[in-house]
Amino acid sequence: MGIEGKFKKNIITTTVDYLFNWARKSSLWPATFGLACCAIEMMAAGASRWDLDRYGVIFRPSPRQSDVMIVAGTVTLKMAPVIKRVWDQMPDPKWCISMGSCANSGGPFNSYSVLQGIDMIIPVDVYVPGCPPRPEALLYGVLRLQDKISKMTIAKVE
Amino acid sequence: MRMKELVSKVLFVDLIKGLSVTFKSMVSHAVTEQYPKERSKIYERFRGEPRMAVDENGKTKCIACNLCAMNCPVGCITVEAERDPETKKRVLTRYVFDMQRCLFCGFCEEICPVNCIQLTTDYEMSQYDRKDFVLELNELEKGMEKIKYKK
Amino acid sequence: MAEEKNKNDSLEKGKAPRKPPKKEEVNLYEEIKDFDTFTKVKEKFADIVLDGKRIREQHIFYIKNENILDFFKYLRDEEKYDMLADLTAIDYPDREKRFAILYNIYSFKKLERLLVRMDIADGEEVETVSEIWPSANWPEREVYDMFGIKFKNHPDLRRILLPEDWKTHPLRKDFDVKNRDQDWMERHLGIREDVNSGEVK
Amino acid sequence: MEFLLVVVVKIVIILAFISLGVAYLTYLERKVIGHMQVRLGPMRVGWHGLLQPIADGLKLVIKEDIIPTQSDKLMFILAPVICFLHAFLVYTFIPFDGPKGFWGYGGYISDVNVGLLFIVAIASVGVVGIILGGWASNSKYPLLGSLRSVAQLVSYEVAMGLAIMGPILLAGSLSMVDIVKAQEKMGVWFFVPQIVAFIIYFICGVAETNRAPFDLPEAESELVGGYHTEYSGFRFALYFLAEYANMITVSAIAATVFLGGWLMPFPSILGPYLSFIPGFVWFALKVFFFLFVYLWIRATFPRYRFDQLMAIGWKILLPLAIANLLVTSFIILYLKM
Repeated sequence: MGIEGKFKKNIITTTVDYLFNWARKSSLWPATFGLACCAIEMMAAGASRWDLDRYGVIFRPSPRQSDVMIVAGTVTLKMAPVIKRVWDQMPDPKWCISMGSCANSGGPFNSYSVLQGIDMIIPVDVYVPGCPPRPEALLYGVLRLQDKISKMTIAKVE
Repeated sequence: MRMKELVSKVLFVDLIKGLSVTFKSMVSHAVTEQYPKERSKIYERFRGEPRMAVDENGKTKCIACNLCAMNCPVGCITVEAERDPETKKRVLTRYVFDMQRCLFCGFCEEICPVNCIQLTTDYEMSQYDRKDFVLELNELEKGMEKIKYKK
Repeated sequence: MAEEKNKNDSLEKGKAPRKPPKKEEVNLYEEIKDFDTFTKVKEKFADIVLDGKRIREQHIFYIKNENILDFFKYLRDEEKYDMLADLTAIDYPDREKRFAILYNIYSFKKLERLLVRMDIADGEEVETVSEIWPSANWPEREVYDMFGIKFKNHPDLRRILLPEDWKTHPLRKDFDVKNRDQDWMERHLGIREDVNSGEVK
Repeated sequence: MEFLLVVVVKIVIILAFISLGVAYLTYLERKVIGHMQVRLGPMRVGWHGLLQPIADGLKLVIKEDIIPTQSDKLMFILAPVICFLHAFLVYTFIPFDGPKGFWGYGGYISDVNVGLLFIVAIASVGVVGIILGGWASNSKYPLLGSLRSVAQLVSYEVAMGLAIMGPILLAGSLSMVDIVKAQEKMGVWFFVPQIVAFIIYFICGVAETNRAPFDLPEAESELVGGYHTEYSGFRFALYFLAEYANMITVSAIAATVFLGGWLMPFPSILGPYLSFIPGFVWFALKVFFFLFVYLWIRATFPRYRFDQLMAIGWKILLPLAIANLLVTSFIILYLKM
């Protein structure tokens, strides 16, 4: 936006913050990015029983139109550059949810071909543990992310 | 037969059948659970957040036998113990459960001879930082700090 | 090296390294009898076919790495083994001929399975069978990827599972399974792990 | 002076209503399709998710706007604007109400004697935006998406144009208002005598607006996002709005040409009881019906293969439309003789 960090905290910035953060957290569009078994659980969260659409979360095919990246599953070293590229293609402000033990830390695969945690290459906002996490656990992660977003500000951080 | 097919094609019979199916499901009741408001029943054998049980005096039940650490397929449990010179028993000095790599396989729970470590049915474990997943004994006894969303 | 370290770890934690209970060794291998293909093959390719065994009603032919194309062509055309079900390799780091390549072939005419096993040394090249059975193309690439065995005249011998500029061959026994290729990671991801502590630089 | 003021006020009102309608059409889509998939759709943003489109829109506007370095920048910026502009320009000629509607000011911005032709022409210019957007992105998937879009547009535009020739023949005019008036005079809406044309028009309309089951230009499973893959932020929002505005356009034309526009159904029976309802309400109801059918179809049918799409367009719809036109004109000639 170009106005971040230029003003001190006052009534206008807090109001604008509230409005912007409300809009941002109410329409989190994740990039469709399933890597392994956690993706099945992610799909379940998007399907009828848990229905991510209730939160305004709809999966977008293109990273250019998405705000949050749900890294669901084992990140192999061969796939890691692709994830980094998809992450770089996403427009700011963007967030990342790391879903499942494999994406958090490599999980059981402490081996030659698996990246030990997605936070080595991209910044992660919310870690959702589980192997795989229940759909509710992912929804809880989304709620935690919404909490985090609602604390964002365009004012100067002191 | 071909005449019948043609007629049904011209009159969009199949398409109308399909449309009626979707319309019926539209007016039927949705199966969605509104998660923070309503929670589906979690079955007892679901394996979620780890917890260490305490006895009636509030002391840990753990006897530091190290079985859970040996049985863990990913090695996420660390048990440190000392031998008490008087009673000749092993006393737990430090117990760390690193939940980052945990598979929630339940082997530690199964092998525990005193039913100390348990995997509860709690699944809300998301954190902002990876360090929060390394749980010490007191955190394991209390349970992780978490926000309960109501609505 | 890695094993030693693990041993030390377990001793420190007060664990005793466990030994598996000893089993009585049973020799499951039998001599082949009444197997028509074997007698024919033994006659025709006497210089290639070294031996034949039978294990759990499964025939194994042991062959040498010479003119194997004729041998396999004969198996396919005359003996009607028309499908290559699998092609894989085994690594025995102590042996002089280090790798064993296994051809698992199947006949839909006879409903019979046949294993052909070939021992080769490190660095030895093997003739590709992908012209005889096209399904050998990818398994051969996989064997090349995982063991570093090169196949002569293969139409497209690239790595199939690992990235193309990967250096090591992970299914060799002397490869440390936790050894992530740090140079590759630095080149493609811009990170470098500390091998001991696992921290990222 | 008063005339100018009236027109400006009408433009503002119609623009505001259409923009809001387009935004809430996305909400309607998510709700309707959600319920068809036995889930709920947006629930948590406002009461039953009613503020969802506003949140989406605001978020898209304050999002970073990416222009790829390898793209043709001028075209990249221009393309969504073209698409958006032409989608909204069409509403100039659509009669929301009769000449006596809008409390005597006339329920349309302007009524020209080539209205329908102009609408069809303008609606087809919108595709230039899609082509330019796909081409200017300088990326594989948008290019493929826009190519498909062109092929689809070319093959369906013809059948669509021929399909609306039937009602034009019956009405004897290209003016949207006159077509509705002809239906009033005839006593029967044109979808009854022109049922074939009506069905062809609707199928072509679905294809024309790139909606399921003809959404090949933006097939997510094959082409990422089709022509708008590289667009982010409010440029994507413009494309998004244009697509939904096109849906409303097609529905509005269908309602006007085939379903009697602002006319009341069964005026002889219902007339005495329901005459207090203004015409634009009937019009809105008809448009809403078409939009609902759009969403209904999207929730029901899978996507066509590309060759199937072409086969339907050229082998079935086009000959049928021509036959319909011929039969209609012969009957009219016979009646006149």
